[in-house]
Amino acid sequence: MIVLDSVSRWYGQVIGVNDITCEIGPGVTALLGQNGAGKSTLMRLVTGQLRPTTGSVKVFGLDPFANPEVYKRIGYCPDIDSFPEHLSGREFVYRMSRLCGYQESEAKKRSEEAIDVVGMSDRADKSLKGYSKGMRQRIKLAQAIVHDPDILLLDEPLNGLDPVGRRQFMDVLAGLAAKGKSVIVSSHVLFEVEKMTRSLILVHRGRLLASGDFGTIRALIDRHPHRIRIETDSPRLLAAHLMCLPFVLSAQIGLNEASLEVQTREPDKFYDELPRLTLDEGIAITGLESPDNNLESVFQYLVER
Amino acid sequence: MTRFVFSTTLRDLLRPQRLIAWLAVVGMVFVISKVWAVLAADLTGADSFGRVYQAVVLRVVALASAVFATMVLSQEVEQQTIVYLITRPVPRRTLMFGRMLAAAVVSFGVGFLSLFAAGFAVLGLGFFSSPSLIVDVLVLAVGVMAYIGFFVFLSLTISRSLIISLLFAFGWETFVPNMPGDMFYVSILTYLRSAAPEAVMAAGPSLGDVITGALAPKSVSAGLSWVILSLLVVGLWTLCLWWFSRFEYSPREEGE
Amino acid sequence: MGHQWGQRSIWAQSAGQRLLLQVKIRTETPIVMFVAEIRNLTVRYGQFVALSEFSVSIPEGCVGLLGPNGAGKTTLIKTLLGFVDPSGGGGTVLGREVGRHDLQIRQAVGYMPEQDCHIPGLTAVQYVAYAGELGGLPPNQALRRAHEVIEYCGLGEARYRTVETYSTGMKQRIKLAQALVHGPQLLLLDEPTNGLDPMGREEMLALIRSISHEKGVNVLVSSHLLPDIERTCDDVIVLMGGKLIKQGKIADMKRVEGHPMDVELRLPNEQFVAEAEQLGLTLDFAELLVYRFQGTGTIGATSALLFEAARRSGAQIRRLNLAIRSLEEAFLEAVDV
Amino acid sequence: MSEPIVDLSYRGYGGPHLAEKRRWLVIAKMSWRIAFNKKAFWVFSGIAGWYYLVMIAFLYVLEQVGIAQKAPGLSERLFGRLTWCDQFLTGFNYSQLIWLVLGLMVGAGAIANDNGTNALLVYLSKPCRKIDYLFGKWMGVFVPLLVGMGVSNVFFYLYGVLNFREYGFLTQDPWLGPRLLLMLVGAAIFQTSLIIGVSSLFNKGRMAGAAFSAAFFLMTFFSLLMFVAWGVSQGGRRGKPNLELGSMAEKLYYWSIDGLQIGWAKVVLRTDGSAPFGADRDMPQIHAPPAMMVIVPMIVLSILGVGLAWSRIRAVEVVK
Repeated sequence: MIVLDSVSRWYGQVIGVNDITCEIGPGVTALLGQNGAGKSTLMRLVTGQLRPTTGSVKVFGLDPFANPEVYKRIGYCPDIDSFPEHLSGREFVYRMSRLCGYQESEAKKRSEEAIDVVGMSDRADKSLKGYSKGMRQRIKLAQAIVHDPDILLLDEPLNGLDPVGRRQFMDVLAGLAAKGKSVIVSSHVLFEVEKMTRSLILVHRGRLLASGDFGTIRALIDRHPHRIRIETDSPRLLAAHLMCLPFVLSAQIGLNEASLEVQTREPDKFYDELPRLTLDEGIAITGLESPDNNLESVFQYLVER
Repeated sequence: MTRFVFSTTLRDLLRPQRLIAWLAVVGMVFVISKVWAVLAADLTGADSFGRVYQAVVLRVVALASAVFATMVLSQEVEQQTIVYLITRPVPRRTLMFGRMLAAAVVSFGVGFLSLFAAGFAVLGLGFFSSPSLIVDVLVLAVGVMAYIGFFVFLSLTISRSLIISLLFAFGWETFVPNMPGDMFYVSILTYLRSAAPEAVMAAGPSLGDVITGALAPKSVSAGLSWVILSLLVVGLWTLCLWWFSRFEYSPREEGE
Repeated sequence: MGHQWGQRSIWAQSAGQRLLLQVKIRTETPIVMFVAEIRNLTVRYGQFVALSEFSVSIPEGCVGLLGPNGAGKTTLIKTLLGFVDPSGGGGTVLGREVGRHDLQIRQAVGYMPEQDCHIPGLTAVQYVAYAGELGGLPPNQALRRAHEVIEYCGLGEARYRTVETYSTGMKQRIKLAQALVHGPQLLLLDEPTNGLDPMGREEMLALIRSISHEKGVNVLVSSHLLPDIERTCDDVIVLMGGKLIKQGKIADMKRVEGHPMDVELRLPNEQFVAEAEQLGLTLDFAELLVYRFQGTGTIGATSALLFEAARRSGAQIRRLNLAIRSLEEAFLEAVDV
Repeated sequence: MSEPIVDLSYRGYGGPHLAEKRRWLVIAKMSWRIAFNKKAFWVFSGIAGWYYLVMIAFLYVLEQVGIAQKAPGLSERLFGRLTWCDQFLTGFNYSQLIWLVLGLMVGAGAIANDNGTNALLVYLSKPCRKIDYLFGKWMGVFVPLLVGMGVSNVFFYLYGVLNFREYGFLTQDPWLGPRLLLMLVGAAIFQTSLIIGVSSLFNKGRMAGAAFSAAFFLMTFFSLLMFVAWGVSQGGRRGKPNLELGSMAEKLYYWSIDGLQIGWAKVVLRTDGSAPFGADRDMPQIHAPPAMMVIVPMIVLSILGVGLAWSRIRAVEVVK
């Protein structure tokens, strides 16, 4: 759906995005990066608000800059917080759907639907000036999905939503992705992104750092071998056994003498060994987890270089 | 689609507190014309109305055009709500044309009201029967279109262009028509004044003349100024439409 | 453009004084078991009732404040700050009566608001020192304290830049600095990790943790990001529709009755479930790759059985731990969604 | 006595706390510090006295010429015709514009910039009440404005006391000093309240400054128009003065910010003013307005300005 071919973009001498080549297909993709790493620039390039200085951006095969054909199938939820304050939420979404080319009745129906999906139907008539951060965010999401787009670009979509709202909206996104739409979420809240998707695009200081499935990326980070923590009542005995396995690099006894942290390059072989150890050698293992097998640690390992 | 853009922008521009502000301006026009009529009692009714028309009504039209021109685009860009407009499946030409038209109509409304206020203050009821009324209104309309075209173009190219537009409307348009030599060709007011039917009596250079910019009685022939004005309007409007489609108007975060 | 304060060197003059101060033990603030006690408080904005007959006693240490939008969290924070004179009931904050000693309350409380706010046109040091003077510090102490707090909040190298040039992350830290400068006993943080990138989030959480533990500062954190609360707070207060619906230690909330075990496999494997059930384990529920089994014996016995089932079915166990409810599940259950 | 490695993590503040009174002084002192550190502030307060400088130079040259040509009568004849309070009045009139710039530089952003960056939340979350904030900001603008106005006047007054005593500087009107002070304080209070009122309406100092100067110039334009009308009504070329128009124009002349201030100065100095540099004594001047016609609107507008600022300072409880 979206193809970026060695795209770069500068604002004067400030680096926006530097030579990024990637492809984004259907399903939920997470766009991650620190503040000012180029996430918003990438979003604006794909939504056709900016022209790339070099390279080309193709959405559905077309150049998205100011191109109504592309905008018919793109929904964009910006990260800015400003609205036409004098309008009410309902009026704003209605006006946005009319601008999408729908006639009076069709636009009314669609905007009601969108407002209902984001759970604002009872509060949509108040003027936007008095809205709380969460309500403004819901209205922004409503205007992004009002014309049922095939691509949905969301910048910090869950910002300001309370846990109930977050859970509801994640289900909505999952539903859209299931229908084959392409949803791109740019967010800083990694443990939420982790629940939504496994495929990510990581941008750092304008460069593309990683893209693809988060599991495979984790495996490739050889600088940080897999850390696995095992809770057992006899850590030293277990450590002795593990050390003679070829693929175990190091073992560290936990401070409370009840846990053991092991580093290994081939996690698969290691996990297959465990049943044999605990059953045949009789070492009780009461807990097993990999502390750095989450998006936050992957993000930290990749960015800290 | 243009009709929808036009009507929504019109509704935005005619919000209550803005209306009150502009009605106050029209009231001031009435007061100033009244004072003018009392002060310059020696001039005949038509002449003093001619002066007031050039000095006050055309200035108010320029002021209204400058203010509403910024609301066409630069206010949206400054408040970052432009992102909702440019990511809609609406060609940018239509978006711009609808919004400029709405701004022009509102400015013309203000100009029209102040024309009537001034005429009523100076000529009393006789004003409605004066022959040149229709031509005055036409000059007003073309003047608004020209000013809106020019000020919107300024707002497209320069950020925070309101101050520069006002400087043009009050500074440039006051001094350039008075300058010796051919500078007066470069100001919209010259063409508006020469298109207007009121003959400018070459009275002695009193303070009033300086203010109304009627010092240099040189003027362009009425026909030529109509041609130039319409060229200006068409030229500036197409330039604005092309410019808005061509360049980027996405809000810049301070972080990037 | 260094700060233009009085030119005499601050450090030398007050160095001696500082040592003296530390020895002087502050006795005038009452020793208080609860940081704040609110007794059936009603607060009304016009006809909208934000809090009705609301009572809570906020324990010491780091407390999380949870609740959906419009639950009255912000109103409670404002009451603690003495901004609101209640239409019914009352309460004490740090031993001072709400509604009567508002100024004394604000002297002992630091507030980090959710919205962006700073005093324009000042460098970071000037701004924090000014906030200190507003908080009741004498001028020479305010500047010394400002440097110290800015250093602590990690803005050491950007202390002479004006706040307008700060990024979102740095703006959050300077907000924390201005709340800490006058040495409050109670720190109110409203969405402290809002808009921070992962690095910034991690550092902010570490800052909150180190302030709230054994430093004599009680912290009340109101946030929508429950994992953040989980990492920093020990107690939690849950509000809904202006009412207190749950309060207690986070550890208690996360415990699941009985002690079922969660198992995550590398690939879905039906045979593993069959084998486990055959060995006497009951399957509570299964979600994607995670299965929750309820065993009869000790934890050790249950996990041994699980490994046995894995060996028989050739499945690979990737994660095995005592089932705990995340705070989010506990919260969603409390507000019964 | 303390551990070898100092624990640099957070520690509480052990120092003394001041009582929760007089927070407005903290706010005012900050505003003064910002205002007085601006070089432009001192430049403008110097320029505001340009009339006095020209006056001093003129009189100095005259004296030297008188001495050089040993025609002692020359300077006595001219000095004799000078009424000193008129010179202060003229100086006051001519520096109105520069004081506007001074006032906006110090005060336009006082509350406007705070509104823009939501600073009220910081102020009010400290033990500082709304009245402290408003009074602090008001004093923060009033004192620098008064100093800005006073610098040139005090300088000329002292110069006069030193050099022009024999020309009746002190004897002509013994109360000249206190009157000057009253004139400056009154004008400063009036202008500060207006600026604070306008500043609280906007979110950016620049916008507040632009709005205030727009209103100021519109009214000055109106006063100029009235001045012209008054001139015409004196029957310039055609001889017959139109008295009815003249009195109306005279009254309307004071209907602007600087008109009110000039009226206030005339009322306090009890003079109608005279042509600058003591030339052409019998040229008619606009008569001083009746005291109430100036004092009442000034008081009303000041209260209006401060009241507007007070209503615009939202109580934090309302902040959603």
